Amino acid sequence: MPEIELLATGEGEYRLHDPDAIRAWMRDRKRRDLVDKTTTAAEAVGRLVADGDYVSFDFSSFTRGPLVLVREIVRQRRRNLWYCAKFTLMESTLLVAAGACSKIDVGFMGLGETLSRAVERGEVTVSEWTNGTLTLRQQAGAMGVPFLPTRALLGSDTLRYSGAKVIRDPFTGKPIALVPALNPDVGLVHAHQADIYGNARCFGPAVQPLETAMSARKVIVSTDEIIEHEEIRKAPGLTTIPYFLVDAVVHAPFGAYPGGLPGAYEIDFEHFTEYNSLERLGRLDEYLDKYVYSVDTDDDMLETRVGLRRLKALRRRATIREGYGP
Amino acid sequence: MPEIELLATGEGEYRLHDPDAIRAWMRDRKRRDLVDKTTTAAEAVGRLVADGDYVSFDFSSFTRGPLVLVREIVRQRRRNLWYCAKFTLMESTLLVAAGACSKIDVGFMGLGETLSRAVERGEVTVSEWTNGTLTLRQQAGAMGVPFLPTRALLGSDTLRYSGAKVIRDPFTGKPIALVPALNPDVGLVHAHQADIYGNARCFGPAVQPLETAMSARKVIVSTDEIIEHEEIRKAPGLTTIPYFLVDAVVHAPFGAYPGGLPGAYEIDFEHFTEYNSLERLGRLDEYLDKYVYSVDTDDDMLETRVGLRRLKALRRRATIREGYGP
Amino acid sequence: MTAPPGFTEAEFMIAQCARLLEDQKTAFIGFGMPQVAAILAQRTHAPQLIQVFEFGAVGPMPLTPFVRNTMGGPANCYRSIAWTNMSTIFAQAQLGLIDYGVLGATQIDLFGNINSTMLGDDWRRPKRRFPGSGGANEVASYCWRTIVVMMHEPRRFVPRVDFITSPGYLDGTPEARERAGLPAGTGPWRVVTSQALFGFDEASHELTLLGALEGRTVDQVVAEMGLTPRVAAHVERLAPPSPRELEILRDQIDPARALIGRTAKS
Amino acid sequence: MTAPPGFTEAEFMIAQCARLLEDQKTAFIGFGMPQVAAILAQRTHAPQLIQVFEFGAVGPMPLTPFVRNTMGGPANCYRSIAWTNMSTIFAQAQLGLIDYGVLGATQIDLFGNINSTMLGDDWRRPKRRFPGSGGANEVASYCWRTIVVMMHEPRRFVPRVDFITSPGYLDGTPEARERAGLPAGTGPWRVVTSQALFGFDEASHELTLLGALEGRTVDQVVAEMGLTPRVAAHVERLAPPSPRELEILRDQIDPARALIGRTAKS
Repeated sequence: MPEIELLATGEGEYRLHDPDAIRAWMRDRKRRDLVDKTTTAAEAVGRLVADGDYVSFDFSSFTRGPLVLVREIVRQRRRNLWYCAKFTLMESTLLVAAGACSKIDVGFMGLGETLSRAVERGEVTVSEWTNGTLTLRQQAGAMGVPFLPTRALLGSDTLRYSGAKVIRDPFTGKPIALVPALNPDVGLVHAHQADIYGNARCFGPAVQPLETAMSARKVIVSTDEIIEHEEIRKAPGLTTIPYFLVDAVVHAPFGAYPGGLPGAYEIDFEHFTEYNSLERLGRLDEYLDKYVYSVDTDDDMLETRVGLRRLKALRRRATIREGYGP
Repeated sequence: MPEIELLATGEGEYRLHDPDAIRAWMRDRKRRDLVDKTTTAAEAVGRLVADGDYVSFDFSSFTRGPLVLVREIVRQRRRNLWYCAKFTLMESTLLVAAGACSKIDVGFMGLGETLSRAVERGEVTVSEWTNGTLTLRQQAGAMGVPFLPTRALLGSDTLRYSGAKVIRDPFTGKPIALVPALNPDVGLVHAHQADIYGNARCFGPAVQPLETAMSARKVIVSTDEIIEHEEIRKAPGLTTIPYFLVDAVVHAPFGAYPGGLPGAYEIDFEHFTEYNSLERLGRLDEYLDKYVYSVDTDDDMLETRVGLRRLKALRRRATIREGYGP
Repeated sequence: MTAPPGFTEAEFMIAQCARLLEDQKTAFIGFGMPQVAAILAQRTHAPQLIQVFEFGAVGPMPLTPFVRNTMGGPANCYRSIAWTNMSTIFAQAQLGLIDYGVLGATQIDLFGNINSTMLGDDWRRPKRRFPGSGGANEVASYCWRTIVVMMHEPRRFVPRVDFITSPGYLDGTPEARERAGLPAGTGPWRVVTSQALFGFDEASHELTLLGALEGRTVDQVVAEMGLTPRVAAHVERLAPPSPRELEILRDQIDPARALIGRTAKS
Repeated sequence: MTAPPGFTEAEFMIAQCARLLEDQKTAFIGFGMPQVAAILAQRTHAPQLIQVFEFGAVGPMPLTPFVRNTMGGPANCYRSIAWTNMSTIFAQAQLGLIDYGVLGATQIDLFGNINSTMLGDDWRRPKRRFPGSGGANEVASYCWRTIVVMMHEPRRFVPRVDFITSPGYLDGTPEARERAGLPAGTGPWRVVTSQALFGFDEASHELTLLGALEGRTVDQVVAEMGLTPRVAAHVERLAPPSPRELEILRDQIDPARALIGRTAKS
């Protein structure tokens, strides 16, 4: 039988996802009926995020990120999460500082000493990928295929410490990298709008909200606004994520805080300044206590730690609206 | 060196596209400057469609298809085209009836005796694919990778007469089909709106307008409306195809005729009835003479063969607008 | 045969197919009869049947009357939940999100393999050429339960199709689909004809008569086939279209009788 | 070193990088300094420079003042031509549609390999851990001409990086990138520092000094590097930022001096 050369195999750790196992999950666990999925962040995370889960989120800590859900994961003291840092900054640091995360697929691990030290000390183990290949892995997971090909990674040490394989392409004879499908246990997406069933709309540029939702076994959508289902049916072209992919809908105005939601509110720079200085001083425990542990819910945090005036000012700064709404 | 089993190789004919050759084309031939690309169908087809070219179009003869461009290709007597019948009906028949097309990648070849007889007589040669795998091949072409994997085709004779290969997936050990990238010489897309530079908007469901434009070497966009460039910049989320992929913009109201443009005008059933009866009688020469050869332009055809009243009636029937506009 | 009085063969076929479509499931709907069956299902027992089409419309509530060839148009895609594209919708099917696939077929064989490509023993010189797979190969490969809808005509049922356009149980051996690499646990589930309902034997994967239209005997049904199907221990008596089904089909969905008027050729 | 009077090292670096960006070209823009350089280019000689970002914004005309960490926000993505997503934009880069890639780097070596992952000789026990590739590996792999912008600090220039995060010319042998499977004809094109401009020798693919900031000698430039670069036959004299460049940088783009105020560490 003719064969194809396997030129290299990365040493990085990754979970093997058999598309047939994912298919069975999608058949059995994704509801096709239109049922009200609205719930609280506490209930959604309590039900859908387990210790040891592989967690992915879209899109970043600064822009349309489901920070409300990340904070709830921290609040509920999850442990040993494997985090997909495909375009991450603050939230990976928070998860590691809180002891919630023991593995990171890098991407971009996030800035700051907290993460660097944790990896240097071996408290967190990493696999090397790139923003593009983690995205591609989720695209494979979303397509129900075991891998996708890419011309990235080739020649780099990133490939060596990833889970990619290099084969000789049977069509052109040139080397090509194959990245294994990624099907996170949990996908977290923050949307501009969603109906109660989980049909969600994200506006503006994006990383991959749809593929994050398609590839994940359990999907929580937090949303700044709940809209009528009828609105979805009037403009189906605006639906980013169809309801049958979504397991819980969390109504969370300012859910992306301290990041911004384009067209709705801007980033809270004061907050990031506070965060960064505490991070540099190795005192993120104080930060977590103030913004997560000492408050029961994100709404409490927003009300008592940020305050209406500051939230109002963030909305006031969001003066660019073009393109960020229906 | 470890190897991967090659389990099967299809016998179907296909063009091998080296991603590096496509890359060089995209670097050298796709203009990055914002230049007015509006022109006539005659000039665009004359300049960009050559005998022997591989031609692909989006989306169908009935819905948002660039029929104006297909008619112009027929009018200019192109020969030996290789047609990507990924979701086709009428236009493949017209091309074959006109003697413009000698190869078809099937997909869905199109209905009627004309095509069946042409294949039975060996006047047209075919390769077997499917709507999904032709779409996937163009997606590979659009991604700049030599192939993409799929779990379709497997076990079928369609695979045997396609250009796909089956390998044992090095991750799961299960058989998986690889379909080779498709980079058409010519991509034809009809848009609802476009600016003079080629930034195009398609509304409603779709086959793959973006990937058709990305994968093709030469791209002609016909559009029912030309809009201001400023409108594009006000709502970037509505841009289906960015200008730098587009080589010509043809202003063609009713360019999808006799098909419909969702939200703008409905299908002309009378026309299809006339077409179908002539097709059944083997008299498509009369049809082509009436609607193509005997008129200098599509505008002439619309005016003298269809008439303003009928066009008005087709707009009148387009009463469903929700979701088909900015 | 001629249709029993009061309804056409097509009307029975469509009604019988519609009855198989469960509410609150996703269904990949092919061109023509499957569309009409899905609309009928939505208007009878399955208001939340989520239709998906290969050009990416998800969950529409089609406006009627149904008109052929307007599958991608505003009436058929009316009030959809999402409009995406072919790559995305086939990805969702490949991912296991689509429960049913509903297809027409030119020819089918004992193991549920579908031929819509050609007749003859040499692909390069077909006796008769057909349009090919379209999206049928994907639907038959990816969806959990494939339903085939076709007129009950002898020439359409053959022991072995000349060309496997879309995979059934292939050679019928155990795990044949899985060995080929097709998604596990999929395959043809039901074949609905103008006279009868078939399934597939669990062990042999052979076409098996499950039910016959009221008034049709097993012998009559089998006599009009080009192959000999298995026959279930208990062959169900299939009710003709109900007055309500007929009223919806005739008054709402297809008043022009473009599809529901059809009859089989012997 | 201290900056020559009248402008900072960062201001020179940014201006020099901006000068390299041609009008009417596409450029994949990394986080931070590359953003500021691209905006400066748009406001001087390259009004039609098409910026693209890894989260899918194409062709924006960013509003200023520039604010760090708001790359995905409305001001930076203002008046874009298209908003797509990461898969699509990396696909377009892989397809050869993006002319320039502009990146920062923690460490670079003689062959232009970039390290933004770790220091030390054992990846499992890094002496120092950095954030990793982000999208830099794709940008360095796919874009036709990669421009690296970095402070001119000895520790940033090493004979061989500890870890190749993003590929340069690898081991420098002919066709090394092509043999690895990387797109043909790509690779690092220029390295812009706070003191100098480098290219890569056609034959050896070694870092080559092409120009030095006015007032800096070749010896001074090389003395502050942890490797010995080649030196071009003619080393260009690089003009300091012009009054107009400084005015745009200081008054329009970065009045808070978040980036333009930076200086190198020796």
